[in-house]
Amino acid sequence: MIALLVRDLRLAFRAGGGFGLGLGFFLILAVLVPLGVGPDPQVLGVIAPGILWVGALLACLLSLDRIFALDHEDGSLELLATSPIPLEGVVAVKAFAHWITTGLPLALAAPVLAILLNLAGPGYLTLIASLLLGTPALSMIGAFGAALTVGLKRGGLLMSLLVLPLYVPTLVFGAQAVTRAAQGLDGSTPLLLLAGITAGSVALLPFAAAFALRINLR
Amino acid sequence: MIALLVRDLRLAFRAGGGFGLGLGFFLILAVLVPLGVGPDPQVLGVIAPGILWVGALLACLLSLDRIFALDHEDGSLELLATSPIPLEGVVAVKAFAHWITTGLPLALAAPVLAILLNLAGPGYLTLIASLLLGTPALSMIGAFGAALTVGLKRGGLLMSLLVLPLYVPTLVFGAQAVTRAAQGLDGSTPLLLLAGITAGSVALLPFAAAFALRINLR
Amino acid sequence: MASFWEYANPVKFMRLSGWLMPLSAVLAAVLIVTGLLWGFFGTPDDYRQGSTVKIIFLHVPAALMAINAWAMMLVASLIWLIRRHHVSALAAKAAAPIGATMTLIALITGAIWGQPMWGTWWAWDPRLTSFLILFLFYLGYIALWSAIEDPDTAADLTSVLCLVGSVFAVLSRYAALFWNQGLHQGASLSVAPGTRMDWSYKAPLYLCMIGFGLMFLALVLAGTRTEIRARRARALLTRERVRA
Amino acid sequence: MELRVTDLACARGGLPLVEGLSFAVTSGEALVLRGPNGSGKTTLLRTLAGLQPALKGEISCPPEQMAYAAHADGLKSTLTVTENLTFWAAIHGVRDIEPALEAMNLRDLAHRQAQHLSAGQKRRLGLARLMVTGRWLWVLDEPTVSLDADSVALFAEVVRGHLAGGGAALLATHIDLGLPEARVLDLTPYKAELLPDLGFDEAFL
Amino acid sequence: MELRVTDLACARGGLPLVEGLSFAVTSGEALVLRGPNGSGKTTLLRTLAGLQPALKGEISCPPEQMAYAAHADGLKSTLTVTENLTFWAAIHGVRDIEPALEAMNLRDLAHRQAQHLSAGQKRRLGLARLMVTGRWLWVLDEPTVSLDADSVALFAEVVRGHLAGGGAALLATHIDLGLPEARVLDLTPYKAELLPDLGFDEAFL
Ligand code: HEM
Ligand SMILES: Nc1ncnc2c1ncn2[C@@H]1O[C@H](COP(=O)(O)OP(=O)(O)OP(=O)(O)O)[C@@H](O)[C@H]1O
Ligand SMILES: Nc1ncnc2c1ncn2[C@@H]1O[C@H](COP(=O)(O)OP(=O)(O)OP(=O)(O)O)[C@@H](O)[C@H]1O
Ligand SMILES: [Mg+2]
Ligand SMILES: [Mg+2]
Repeated sequence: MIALLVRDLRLAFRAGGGFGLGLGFFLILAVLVPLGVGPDPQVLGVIAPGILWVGALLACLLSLDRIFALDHEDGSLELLATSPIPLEGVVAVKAFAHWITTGLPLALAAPVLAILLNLAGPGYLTLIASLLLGTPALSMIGAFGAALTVGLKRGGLLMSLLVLPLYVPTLVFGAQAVTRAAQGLDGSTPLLLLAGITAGSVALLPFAAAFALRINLR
Repeated sequence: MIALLVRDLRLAFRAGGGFGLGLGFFLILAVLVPLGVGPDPQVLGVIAPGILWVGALLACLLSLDRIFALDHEDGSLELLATSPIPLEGVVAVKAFAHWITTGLPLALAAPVLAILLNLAGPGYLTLIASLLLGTPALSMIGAFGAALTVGLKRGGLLMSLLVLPLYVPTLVFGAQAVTRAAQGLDGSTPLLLLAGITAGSVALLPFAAAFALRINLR
Repeated sequence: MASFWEYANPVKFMRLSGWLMPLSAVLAAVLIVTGLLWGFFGTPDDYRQGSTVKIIFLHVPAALMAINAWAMMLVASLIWLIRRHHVSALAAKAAAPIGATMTLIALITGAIWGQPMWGTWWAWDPRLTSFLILFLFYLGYIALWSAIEDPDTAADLTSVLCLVGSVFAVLSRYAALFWNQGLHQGASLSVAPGTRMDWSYKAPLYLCMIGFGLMFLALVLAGTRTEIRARRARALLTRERVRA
Repeated sequence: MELRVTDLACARGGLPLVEGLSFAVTSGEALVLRGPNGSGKTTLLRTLAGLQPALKGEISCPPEQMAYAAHADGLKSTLTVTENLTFWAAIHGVRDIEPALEAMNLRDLAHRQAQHLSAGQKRRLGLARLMVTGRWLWVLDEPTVSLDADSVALFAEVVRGHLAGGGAALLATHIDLGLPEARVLDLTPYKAELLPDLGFDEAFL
Repeated sequence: MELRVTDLACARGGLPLVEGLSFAVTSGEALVLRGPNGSGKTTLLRTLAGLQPALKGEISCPPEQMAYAAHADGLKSTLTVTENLTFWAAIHGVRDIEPALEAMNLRDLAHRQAQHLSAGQKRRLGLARLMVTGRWLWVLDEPTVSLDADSVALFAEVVRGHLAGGGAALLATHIDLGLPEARVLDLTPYKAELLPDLGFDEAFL
């Protein structure tokens, strides 16, 4: 299992490995939105929490199809499925690797981009906390979506369509926590709910995803 | 050339072919942004033109790596490069196919999503016009970016980073046109500039892209 | 003794649905037509909302069926996953487009209603929002069915999606409530004291709701019959190809 | 140990391809599957490896005891030869990759990225993976494609070593494997006629 | 017509592989390239097909007269056999794909999607593409990989037909092509030693 994690991380960091894909996208969004919406700091401040969370979510979505698709194309997935590691473990490890290369950097980079979007002062800590709590759920849910669509050529859109509604609660609670904190209100309830979603997904979805993978391989 | 166009369109419309990838993403963004930003119709109305244009741009960006990457993986690109069609023609046709399957549906679907984002009444016509005028430039610029990064595994991020700055003028003029129209002002100057950008890219970029492809193949 | 599961046999199911489907279709047509005519011409205009209120006779039954269709798909998916009855999977497949259409009808009639009432076609009210999300769930489910060629694989995958999706649909509903306490009115037909709606509205509304329920049944049966015929054609073709 | 297959039938895309197949492979033995293109060799091997269900029949040996190598090699093009091999070794709880590198003559290429290998070198690496699985039965689909004569001989040597160590191998191929002593099984006579049991679809008839 | 190669040197990844190579192929002739794995056959064929520049030397025949077939087949997996073939025919201005379907025995598979073909059937389709290019010189990299004996014979027949019609062929392979009459060129003696001319990098020495 550790070998798999190490390999996935190594692949991500190798040239062209897609590390930073999510981060880059996040940055792009934070730059484009002010260009599109206009420079009014008032407006930007109001929409900042929402835009940052939407950006984080899209950044995850984009890097998702890489979780299994590449391994499927070059035949590694079949070999992994016939290896001694249980497929549930493979799914969990791959989702974890995805989180390390996408969710974690996003959470750490978010405060910098929040400055670009003029987020109000009290929101910063909650922003990091909510992303750290919420992105694991995004990776795990995404791994489930990727497992459902792995055999399909260009399953990208289909996966986005499947995963998107599943992401809604995470997005709402995450953005709400930051919005409330930025307004000086208490954001701990949505944070707790966020933690609940993450715990639930991490506990249950690997089984659903492994089931889907097994079906897709045959 | 027509055979190539027909093939690309057919591939896009085949199961899992990625037609609607951009459209789906556009829809997703229009639903997610209010969920993140909050339901206030006032705020939504102000940011609608910007968000819609950013959404269209990202939708193009996402489907871009498909322009050459798939053909490169299965060896078709090498065979096309050794075929009687000039590579410039290949690029132009592929960009056109990308526009038909991405830009055109985006322009047509935008008004519906504009309702979700509460765009002010006078903006609708200009929204369609600006997207129809601007998206061909997005496809053509994108094809150039895709040509630059075609050999690289997971060139996606690199391509986004390369293409993004090239997209900025299109985005700014497009969003400005719609914002002005929504406020009841005259939006024809940015529309004209948009048309200029499109004409320029369509005339010149196929050559640059074909050059990049030739280098990447060797 | 005939058990319920015997109807999971396609042949038995075809026989049963052969008469059940037209029967419920006719009943549904009668009930809906009566309900709508009564509702449109036999009820007084609302003192606040004028005649626009009458769209409720389409809006509410459609909304009801939109949710019930998903519930039915959930049950059918469970039956497929646990007992692997093919008719069950095909019924879930047939129900999805119908449920999606119902959701769309609820959304569109709501929008038509909202324009005079709230002065806008669309508002991000939690109820509307959760219905929009439900619509996305339907789209994803249908898309997954159509993207996979092998029917058993597709049935397995869509069933898992339906299970996981149901959990998240409920979560989304709470999230939407948390997000915005909206404009939309609450449950109007609650049996609790203080019911706000007059019987002159309720009676035709109930007719329409029962009618929509029967219509849903008829459509699902018809859809399932089509799917069964398609599978039969597939089996015959396979047999041909093996012979060839 | 033994792999015993009894009255096996398997299908691809809903179409039965092979039926009534029975054979056995015991320790120290290699069995070569032959048959024209499209006769179902790949399908059969995937079924044995547990990647798809059999239509009917018995397979005595669980997939956990087999090392499967498909048409695709399962290599990561941005990892080096050593990294690729170390990964699969770790997955199977094997420590030492040196014998495998040695046996498939990959020493000189050890630090080359997989994307910079020639077709035959990639294949050699794919085959070296088998040696680090520690599995008893090797199930190989056209293993010697793209290999030159020397590499085919190397491969035959490796297979013989595996057999001598109590292993067994099942190989599908059209070309020479350098293993004249192996038993050959032709799949042609087992081509599926109208199969009496069409699986679930039968219920719809 | 004739392909004449004079004192050719080519490199892969900045490393010279082949040097001092001269040969000629004329109408009606087939030349088989042999050489161990990694000796540069693929690199040489890509250079001839104009996909990468030569280090030095002359190639008399422009890439526009060659039909190149690589390790990968260039098939679209969601298109059917007919659609794939019609596309390449249209690209090369050829109308009729029937002879190609017939020659490679693809009639029965004409409406099957490429992703549902077996390895050998895919290869047959890849080779059928050559017949609709209308090109004079076929440049083929391991064309008979995965083919069974019957298909190899079909392929040999097709190549002979092409030669008889005034064409020529250059084939790299490790295995039997069914073309005993073809001339063979072994690349081993042309292995590049330290090449005197390092190209532009030389300026840095
Ligand atoms: C003044 C305007 C409206 C009134 C009086 C109204 C009334 C109702 C009523 C009575 C129900 C049934 C609730 C139940 O039985 O639980 C309902 C459900 C629903 N309405 Fe409306 N509606 C209005 C506007 C809208 C609009 C504008 C939309 C959407 C664009 C909409 C979408 C829905 C949806 C999706 C449902 C189903 C929700 C559920 O049952 O949970 N409605 N509406
Ligand atoms: N989805 C499908 N529908 C119908 N037939 C299919 C489908 N997928 C594969 N086939 C057919 O199944 C057969 C078995 O293919 P398989 O890959 O097992 O053959 P093989 O013996 O390995 O051939 P090769 O030697 O060419 O690799 C082929 O004839 C192929 O055309
Ligand atoms: N980027 C690179 N850096 C260094 N060496 C490379 C690079 N890319 C390829 N090579 C080497 O170049 C050689 C030539 O490879 P090529 O594919 O031409 O061989 P080949 O004769 O076709 O072999 P095969 O029979 O295995 O297909 C190989 O030894 C390969 O390892
Ligand atoms: Mg095979
Ligand atoms: Mg080669």
